[in-house]
Amino acid sequence: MKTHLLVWLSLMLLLGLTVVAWQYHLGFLMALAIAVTKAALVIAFFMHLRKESPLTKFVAGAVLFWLLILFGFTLADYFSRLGF
Amino acid sequence: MKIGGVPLFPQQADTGAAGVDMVALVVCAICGLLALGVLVAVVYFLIRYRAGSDVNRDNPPEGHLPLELSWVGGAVVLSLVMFIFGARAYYDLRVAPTDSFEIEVVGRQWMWKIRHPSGRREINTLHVPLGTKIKLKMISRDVIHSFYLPEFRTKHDVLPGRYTDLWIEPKKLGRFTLACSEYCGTDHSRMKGEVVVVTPEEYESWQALSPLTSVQRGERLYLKMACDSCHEYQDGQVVSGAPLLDGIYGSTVGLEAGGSTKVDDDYLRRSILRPKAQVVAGFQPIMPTYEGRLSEEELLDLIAYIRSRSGSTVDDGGKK
Amino acid sequence: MKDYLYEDVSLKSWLLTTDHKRIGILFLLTITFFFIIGGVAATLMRMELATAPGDLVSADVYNRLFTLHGTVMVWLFLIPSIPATLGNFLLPLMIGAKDLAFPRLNLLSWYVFLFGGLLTLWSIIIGGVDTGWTFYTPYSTTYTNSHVIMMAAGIFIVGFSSIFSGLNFIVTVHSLRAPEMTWTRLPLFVWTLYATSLIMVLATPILSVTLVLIAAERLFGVGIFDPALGGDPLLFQHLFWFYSHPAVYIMILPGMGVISEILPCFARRPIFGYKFIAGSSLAIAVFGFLVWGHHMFAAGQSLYAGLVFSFLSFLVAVPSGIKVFSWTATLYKGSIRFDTPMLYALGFMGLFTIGGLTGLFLATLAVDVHLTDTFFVVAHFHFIMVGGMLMAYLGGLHFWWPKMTGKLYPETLGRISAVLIFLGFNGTFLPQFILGYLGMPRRYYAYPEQFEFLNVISSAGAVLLALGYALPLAYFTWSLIKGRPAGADPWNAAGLEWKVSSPPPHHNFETIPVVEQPYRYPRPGHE
Amino acid sequence: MSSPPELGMQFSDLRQQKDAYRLGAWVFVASEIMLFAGIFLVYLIGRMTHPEAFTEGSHELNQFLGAVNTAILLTSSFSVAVAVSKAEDKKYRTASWLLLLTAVMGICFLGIKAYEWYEEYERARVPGLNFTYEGEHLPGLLLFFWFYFTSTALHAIHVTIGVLVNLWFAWVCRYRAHWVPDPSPVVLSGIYWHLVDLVWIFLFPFLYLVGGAS
Repeated sequence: MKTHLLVWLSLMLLLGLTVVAWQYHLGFLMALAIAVTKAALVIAFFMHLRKESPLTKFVAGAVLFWLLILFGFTLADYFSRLGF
Repeated sequence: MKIGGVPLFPQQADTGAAGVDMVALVVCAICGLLALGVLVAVVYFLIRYRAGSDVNRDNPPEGHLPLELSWVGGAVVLSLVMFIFGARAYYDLRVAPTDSFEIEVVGRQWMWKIRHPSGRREINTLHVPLGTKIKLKMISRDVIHSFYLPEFRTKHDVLPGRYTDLWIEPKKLGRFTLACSEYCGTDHSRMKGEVVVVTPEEYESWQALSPLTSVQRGERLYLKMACDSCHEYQDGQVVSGAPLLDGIYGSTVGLEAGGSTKVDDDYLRRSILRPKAQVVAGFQPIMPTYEGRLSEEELLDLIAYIRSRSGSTVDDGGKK
Repeated sequence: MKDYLYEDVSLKSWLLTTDHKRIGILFLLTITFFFIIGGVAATLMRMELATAPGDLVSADVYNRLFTLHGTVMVWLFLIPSIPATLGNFLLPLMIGAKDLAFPRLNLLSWYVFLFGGLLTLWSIIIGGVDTGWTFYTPYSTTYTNSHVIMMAAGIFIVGFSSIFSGLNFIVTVHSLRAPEMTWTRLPLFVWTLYATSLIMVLATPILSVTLVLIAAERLFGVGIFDPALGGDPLLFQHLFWFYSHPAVYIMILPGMGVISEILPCFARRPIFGYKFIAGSSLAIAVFGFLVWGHHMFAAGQSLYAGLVFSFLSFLVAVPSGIKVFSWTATLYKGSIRFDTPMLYALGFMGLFTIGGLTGLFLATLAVDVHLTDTFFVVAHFHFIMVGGMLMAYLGGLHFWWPKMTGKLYPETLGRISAVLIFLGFNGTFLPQFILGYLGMPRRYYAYPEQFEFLNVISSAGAVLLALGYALPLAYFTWSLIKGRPAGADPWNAAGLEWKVSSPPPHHNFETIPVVEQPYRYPRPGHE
Repeated sequence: MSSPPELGMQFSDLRQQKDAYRLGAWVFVASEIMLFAGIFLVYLIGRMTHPEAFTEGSHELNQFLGAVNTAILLTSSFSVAVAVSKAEDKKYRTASWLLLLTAVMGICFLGIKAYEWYEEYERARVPGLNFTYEGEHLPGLLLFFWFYFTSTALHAIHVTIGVLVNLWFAWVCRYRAHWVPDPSPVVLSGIYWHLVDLVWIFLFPFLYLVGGAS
């Protein structure tokens, strides 16, 4: 309960941070960083990944790996082709 | 070697074709050896160890780490060999030499429209001079097509909305196949034509029968669309806040939104069609869009003209 | 105690069954139906191609035929073929479980599949689709007038069936193994099903998104993939192949698993290199995701992306090589019998080897530029999917038919069908390699005169092939009525599935079975 | 030995069943994440090709309501997390109230979302329905709004399912607690609700905020 409350508070804080950053031109990477932090908090504490079995952690890790493949390779083509 | 009256290897009409065939042969040799090895081993084992034969079957191995690992290692090494051969030839195939002569190709359902630098146009036939490095700059008006020259051992997809290219260097006189190899609708299999390789002299005289060059057509269009009302100076001053076009081609410009880009054909194309997407640093996004107001052919003309103002006659990808 | 087939014979008991074995049978019937439809389309295409000019059907009809053939065969036959039938039937039996982890989800998977499949068929009945199974944009989104949305919806739904099965298999393998069934005792078929499920769960959602985007472009006039509306057609290809290349491994991995079961049984010796075969299945599933760009070497992706994808494509060939090597070594010092399943397995080895090695031509950048989108590619992937997967599927069906039905099929006819299919297949597809190198593009319904001779051979081979497929259909049906009873273990095989009676009882195992090392051949006390 | 009624015949004990459910839920989450990842990838590439149009599109959205909705979802995630831990402690009454609270917050979220959609409809920004725009960023803006509607609609479908599931378990925990002697199903519905939250954590900044205030 106490952990949950703390996590909830930090989530709200991060939400506030995004909105404040938005006032001062929120960059893409900044938005991504905050969102990833929030997601990590939710996954680790609300979804109890921290306390889950190694197998579940492995599943979570696998998704991360596959996301990297999907984004990494596709964006690599775009960056090397269009030079953004 | 022929099969059913057809040669097993298509003719090599391009200077690069022998190289591609060579790589194919290397791969073929490696794969052939591997396949043969497997075949011989399997057949030998099948005969020798058929049920009921009188042979020693003591202690069949259930694994052999060194053998497995050396097989893995061998496979990786062979793969590397094939990769390197293929990659080198691919690089040569894909990257056009900067001094090549440029012909434009516009694909549409279901024909190839071709325009030579002199302005002469043709449909489904491509005349090219022997022994010249030729770069085909290609774009599609509708769906994806693929410009395939089997005797030149090369092809590349022709995309709508973006220039792609293909380069060849004919080494044989004659008529060769041109086909569309990316499925493009009903008459996909009829979207084909011929490449006619002629001597440079013949090509010159053939080309001379043309009204206007693309640069000339582009200049007319440039004036007609009144591009000069913004993109010009007066008394050394920019008239109305538009970048000067002289010398811009091939340079790298900073962008208003941050970052920079190289001014190449695709950038020019985007800037004409959607000028506000990538505004050059220091300018206002005031240029109107020309989306839907210019045909692909007209765009090619305009770009050819803008390039000519930087002294560039071919799309050299901005490498000067 | 009654077996699963006769426990309750009412139609309702079949339609509401949660028994993995019955669901496997339901899938078997359904995909056989789809296979026949896809096969008829293929026959018509080969008939059209027997002569150079387009004289049998019109260009539009031909384009609809190859779309129908590709779509039905890929999504409604090959992808569910081994996993949903043999996999469903055998996975719990092989690991000593009473059922899959989620039996109702399993039944739902079949209904979803049936519904999606019928929707796909409906799109064909109302006029068909002419985009090819690849749905390349902007043709599929802007230019064609055919029923793309309906077909996309059908495949979208079928995708969920795939995801459900994959999820079910993964969980079952992890949590329902019998106590002594350790990972290193797991049958290799289970390993490949596991690897396949990973791909199904992780790749299929991307296909779903892509199909939604296609439908949306057509419905709402948005141009995610259409450059005329500010989109990019290559993005479609990236997304499509992110699913569809790994999907090729959905279509071959389970086949490899079946072969790994059949070979040791008929060579009467333990399999060679168990750990390497098991590991290479996982390696294929992972590496399979890293190579999709090799479908786009001549499509306009960046030069550097091409180099990376080519390199990785060579690496994905290595684990397949490990398997072929280990299978070959499994024959060494065996005592080889040539029953029907073994003939199919040997045919698989030959055809898969050729299919795999010709893949290296296509991984080699410069050669691929010449060969891509030609008949060489057609021949290559048919060697993998038909020469490989279909041979394995039929081999597996012959191997486990006695287990599934309790009946034996006529052995001689079985051997004839295996040989016929092998010969017919080679007759059909070997000439296409040459056609491809000569420069005959794919998806041509009329082609230049000079290619006619090879096309005639190919069409003649297809006749043999069709005969070869008709045979099992006939004698399997016959065996249901007249076949001799099989007994629990007609092949004298190792593996838990052979320890229960044929057909197996409703809940598979009365007590938790005793697990031994896999592939204990020769079977002590049986030889 | 007779097995407890809630044990599926395919499982040998409750622990095994619980593990299977957990793993199943996570694999399902993995699959869902890939689904949304596909849409994000397309969004990213759209943004790269039409940066100005996407920024303009985000300016047209209602940031205030978006932020409120984010706060609601984050809070609901909190309440469901507490509900799950209460259920695990067999405090089903409290859990029931918390699940009900979560469902109510989900409904609020949907209501606000519907109001936003209505706003955009009024401004003629719904592709395929009434999208009209004459300005400079035409193809890009259309793409942006298409993403906006597709991703928020897909998300809203997930929220709706989540609300129904939460209501169901609120009812079960209140009146039929003996159906869930093992709290696994509640845990699973919690995991699903967190997934809904996770997706929104990414959707909100990328649709509404990136590029900064106008």
